[in-house]
Amino acid sequence: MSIHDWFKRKKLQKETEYTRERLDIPGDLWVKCYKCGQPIYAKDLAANLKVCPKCNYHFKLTSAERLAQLFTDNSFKEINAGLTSRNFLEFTDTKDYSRRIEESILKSGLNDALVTGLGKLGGLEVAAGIMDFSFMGGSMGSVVGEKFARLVEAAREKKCPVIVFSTSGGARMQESIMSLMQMAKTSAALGRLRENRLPYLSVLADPTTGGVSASFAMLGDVNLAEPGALIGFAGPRVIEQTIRQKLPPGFQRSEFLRDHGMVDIVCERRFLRETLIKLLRFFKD
Amino acid sequence: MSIHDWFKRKKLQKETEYTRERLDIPGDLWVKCYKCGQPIYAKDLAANLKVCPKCNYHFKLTSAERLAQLFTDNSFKEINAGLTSRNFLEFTDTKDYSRRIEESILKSGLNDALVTGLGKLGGLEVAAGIMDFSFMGGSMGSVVGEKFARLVEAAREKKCPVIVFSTSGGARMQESIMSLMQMAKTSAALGRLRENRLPYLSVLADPTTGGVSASFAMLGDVNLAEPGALIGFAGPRVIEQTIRQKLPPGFQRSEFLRDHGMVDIVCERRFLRETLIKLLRFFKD
Amino acid sequence: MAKPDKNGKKRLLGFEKPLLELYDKLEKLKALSGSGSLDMDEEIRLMEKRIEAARQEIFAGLDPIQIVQVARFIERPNVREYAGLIFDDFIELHGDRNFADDPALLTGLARLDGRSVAVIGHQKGHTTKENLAHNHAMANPEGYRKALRVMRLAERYGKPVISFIDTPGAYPGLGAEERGQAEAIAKNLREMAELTVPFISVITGEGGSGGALGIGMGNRVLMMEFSIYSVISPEGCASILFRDAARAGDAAVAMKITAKDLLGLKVIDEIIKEPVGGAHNDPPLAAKNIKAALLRHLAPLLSLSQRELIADRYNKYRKMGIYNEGR
Amino acid sequence: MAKPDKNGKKRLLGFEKPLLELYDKLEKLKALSGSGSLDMDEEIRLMEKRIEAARQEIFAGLDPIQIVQVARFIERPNVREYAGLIFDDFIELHGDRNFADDPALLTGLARLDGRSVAVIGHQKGHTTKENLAHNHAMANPEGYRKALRVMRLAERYGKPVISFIDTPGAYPGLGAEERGQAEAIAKNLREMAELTVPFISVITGEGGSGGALGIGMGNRVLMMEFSIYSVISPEGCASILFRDAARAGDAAVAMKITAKDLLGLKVIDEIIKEPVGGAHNDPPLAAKNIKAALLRHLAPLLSLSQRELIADRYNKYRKMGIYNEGR
Ligand SMILES: [Zn+2]
Ligand SMILES: [Zn+2]
Repeated sequence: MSIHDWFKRKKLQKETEYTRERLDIPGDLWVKCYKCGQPIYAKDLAANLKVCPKCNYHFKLTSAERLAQLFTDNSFKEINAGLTSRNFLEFTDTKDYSRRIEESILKSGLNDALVTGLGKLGGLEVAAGIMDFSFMGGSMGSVVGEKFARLVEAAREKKCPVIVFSTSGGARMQESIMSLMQMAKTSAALGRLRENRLPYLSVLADPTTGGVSASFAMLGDVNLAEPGALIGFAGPRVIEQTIRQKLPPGFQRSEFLRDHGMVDIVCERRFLRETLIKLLRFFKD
Repeated sequence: MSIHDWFKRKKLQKETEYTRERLDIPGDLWVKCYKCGQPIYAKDLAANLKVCPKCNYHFKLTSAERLAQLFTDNSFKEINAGLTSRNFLEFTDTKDYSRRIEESILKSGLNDALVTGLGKLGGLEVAAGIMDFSFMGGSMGSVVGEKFARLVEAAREKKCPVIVFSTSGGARMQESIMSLMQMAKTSAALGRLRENRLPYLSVLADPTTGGVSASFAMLGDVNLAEPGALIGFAGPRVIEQTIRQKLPPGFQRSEFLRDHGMVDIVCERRFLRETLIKLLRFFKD
Repeated sequence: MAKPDKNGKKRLLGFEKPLLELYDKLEKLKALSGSGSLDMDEEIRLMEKRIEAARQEIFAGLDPIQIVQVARFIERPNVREYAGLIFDDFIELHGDRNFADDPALLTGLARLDGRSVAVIGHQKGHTTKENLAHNHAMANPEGYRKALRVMRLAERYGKPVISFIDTPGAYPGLGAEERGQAEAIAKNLREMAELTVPFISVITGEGGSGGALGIGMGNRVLMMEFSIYSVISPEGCASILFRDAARAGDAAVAMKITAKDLLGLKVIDEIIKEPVGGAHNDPPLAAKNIKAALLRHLAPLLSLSQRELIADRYNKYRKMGIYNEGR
Repeated sequence: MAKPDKNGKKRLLGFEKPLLELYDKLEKLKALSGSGSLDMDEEIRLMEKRIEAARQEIFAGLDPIQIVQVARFIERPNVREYAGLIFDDFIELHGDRNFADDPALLTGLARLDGRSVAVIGHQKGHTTKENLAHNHAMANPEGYRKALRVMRLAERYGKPVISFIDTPGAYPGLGAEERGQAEAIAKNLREMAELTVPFISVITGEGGSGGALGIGMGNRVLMMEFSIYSVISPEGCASILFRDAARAGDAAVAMKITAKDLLGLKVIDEIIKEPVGGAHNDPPLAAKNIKAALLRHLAPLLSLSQRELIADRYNKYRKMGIYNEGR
């Protein structure tokens, strides 16, 4: 997928960002940075791993982009790609959930918000899961939970570590209680992995909130976060409504979470792959 | 020992209390409460378990008084009573440590600051340790550590729970590094007890600070504290010197520790015995 | 607590208004009976029966949003009351041994029919003042960490854990975020999955999202007849998904949040019957029903090994989810 | 870092003043050599040797309070520097997953001669600003909890733990008390005793009381030649026990706080030799000595089973204490 396609899709996708302005594209070749507002030549942005060369803002990555950055040897083989969501509650809000699923599949080219598979990183086998915010805001429903659980099972079978990149607005509300149960299911899967003493590295990307943050995203043996990512249980708006005041700058960002003891490493994207490999090697011995 | 003797000894013992005035005895029969300043008839005080009937202030108890209140059936049999401290560093501050030990033994009628033994509480066998503040401020040296470790070993042999009443100003500085090592020794003993899944109940009495608070006193499966007891790692004076301001009222008191999550139960002395028995029965099933 | 108080209104739910007229009549009958020499006991009993029947009829036909009202009713028994009614020798344990004692979550040790168990539950109050003191049962991270500490204590000594769920959700406050609300809940989920002792969760009122699940991963999950369990409040769902806050009623229906719905989805294992008019009308009877259910579900769990208990729980949650397998 | 900087004074300890004159002469020789055509390399080398010899003599005769000065010297290598010199691939891990990341205590993962280990240590700085940022290596409870978290992480994957001790003590602050300094240290002691992996502690500078012990319960405890380990600072001891703050020197003697004293008391297992003039005169050499000692002590521990490792540690601390058995 070209960066151009990506921006087209970006416009369609529901933006859950909080303080930043929506992306404003002055033309096909130029991108305006969310954070510093500077125009960036699209090719430069892509070459820089989608990090603003001027202010270091880390743009969101699709799962495809993340996979390309990570598995540079093309070793990643997807598993359980066929699973799709079902409107088992016959849920309709402003739109029928079935239609929402269909449209999201068409728009994103993905079957749901989590891509899972096996691959090699620095020569070491890993089971990897990559969430995609462009599929219904990376929300977790039955498919995300099931693919996560199967990924962990695959890792236990292969006796290899698990790496998961999270980015999610939270629960897939159209699946109601069943989306909540995925928190239990994914966390229980990680409990088993831990019993088997297989490492789990969690990478938190912008944004990771709600049910995903309060389950598998926070449970890494090592939690890594990309700089400036919004990470939290409650969304900033909800908190502001609760406490009736503006939140301080930097609140719920990666660096804040590191300083408050929840994130081990805030890692710039350009160092992410090598850091993951170092960690994998550490656990491998 | 009579209450009268106790107060005589009390005058001799180094007072580490912080904000309260020294005990002022207007006569043999009347005692002035530390906290409310009201005179109390000594017999009333003793009958009330040494708790001020007017303001609920919990007076310090000697180990003998504690034992009498706890093991009402006289079932307590002391073990390792003969151990005494040694001036192995030939330490002399304002007084030779050997002389200090001798004097403390004479004054307190105890061989060191911890009395240990086996007894029955509510029909259940327990290994019990009772610290005595009147022996060099309940400071922990080699003897306290050794007796504690042996008490835990006795409990492991008998497969019975351990209850320890702490009251201590901290490390026995005259034993220098060896007093510090008792923190490691006693905590390691509790680690073993835990591995054996034998319960440990810790009762914190006024005051419990320094090395004792930072080792066995805080490690109860259940931590109980008498009301208003001073409990902390650093002494209030040290903290005030560090932060250069007065401490808020109630700071480092039992209720403060409960509110800050460190103490499970603040238990009035009159309910202490039955609460301990309830807890013992809970763990016994 | 079974009947409305003197002025009769405070303890009635909105949809119970039809009962008001009957209660008025009852009051009048009682006044009549008390004042004169005429014995009207028979009439009073009859009126009481009519009230009972009317209440039964009302509660038999509650729609989801009305059940939400019952589940949240301020008169509903809270965990401390249930702890006193269901168990013997309840001893509260405070604190997470870490940061604070969270008054929004009660933990302690107790005996269930002679057997030692640990008790954990969200703590609501019956007055505004009480609810403020308990932060409306919205726990901070230290609440979840306290719960975990007590679960592990129970585990160390092989004692079953019983949790009572009744919360609008985990507290979405500044301090809660600073101290890792997400981490605290996530860790509880993983650790609950690995508990080596029998674990039963009872939803007694509001089962509010991650805040409920954070202490609710039992081997068995039971729900009181008029309790709810959902990923978001009906009001939240209406305003976010339906973009119309007034449509909470529709949201309550669509989300399938009642005990009956959740039994159908196999998210819960059993519905515990409530007294007529809801648990608050007869807390001892409600407690009796809970106790009976606990004992019934505990019995088979007690015969499982540690490994089997974990497997039982793992399999339970592993199965949850409905999706298309696809190609 | 091995020699004083240009103006030569900053990096000298008080008792090294006799060296000043020699350094002055060295400077002059260098200036002379640089300015003219006369080759004075020989003379310079000679003077350097004289300085070395003088330093060696001074350090061979240090009394305890002078060793205290070396142990606390602001130029002394800190844990981050040692981590870089002793290990490969050091990755810092932040945070206790609970409340905060304590900058007074560094934790991370690294490789020691190809083997994965966890690294833990008190973090001092070389400037006032750095020391403020690291709270003078006085950890808060979250520091001890971070250390425990990383120890447990190491334990889960069977990796040895290496701790570096260099602190005046645990921080005696208001927040530290609120958040349970005593509990944090106590818990670490118990958990360190039960660690199922090899664990070696190295006292590199100040071993200050419970704050040092809180990460220092290794199977082996090693001490740098000019480090100290004590239950209270000499100054504290002097003012409390001797009632004369000026008698810190006497206190330092009486308390037996030097590596030699503690080896005699069997509280430590080995003294690691420092470069002439102390570790700060040649950090790479100091690190090399530490590394050699670590590898030497690690080897036998690696062949022990989990059970044996715990027993080894338990027995070590169980034996500590000197008393009369009495009747
Ligand atoms: Zn930018
Ligand atoms: Zn009084």
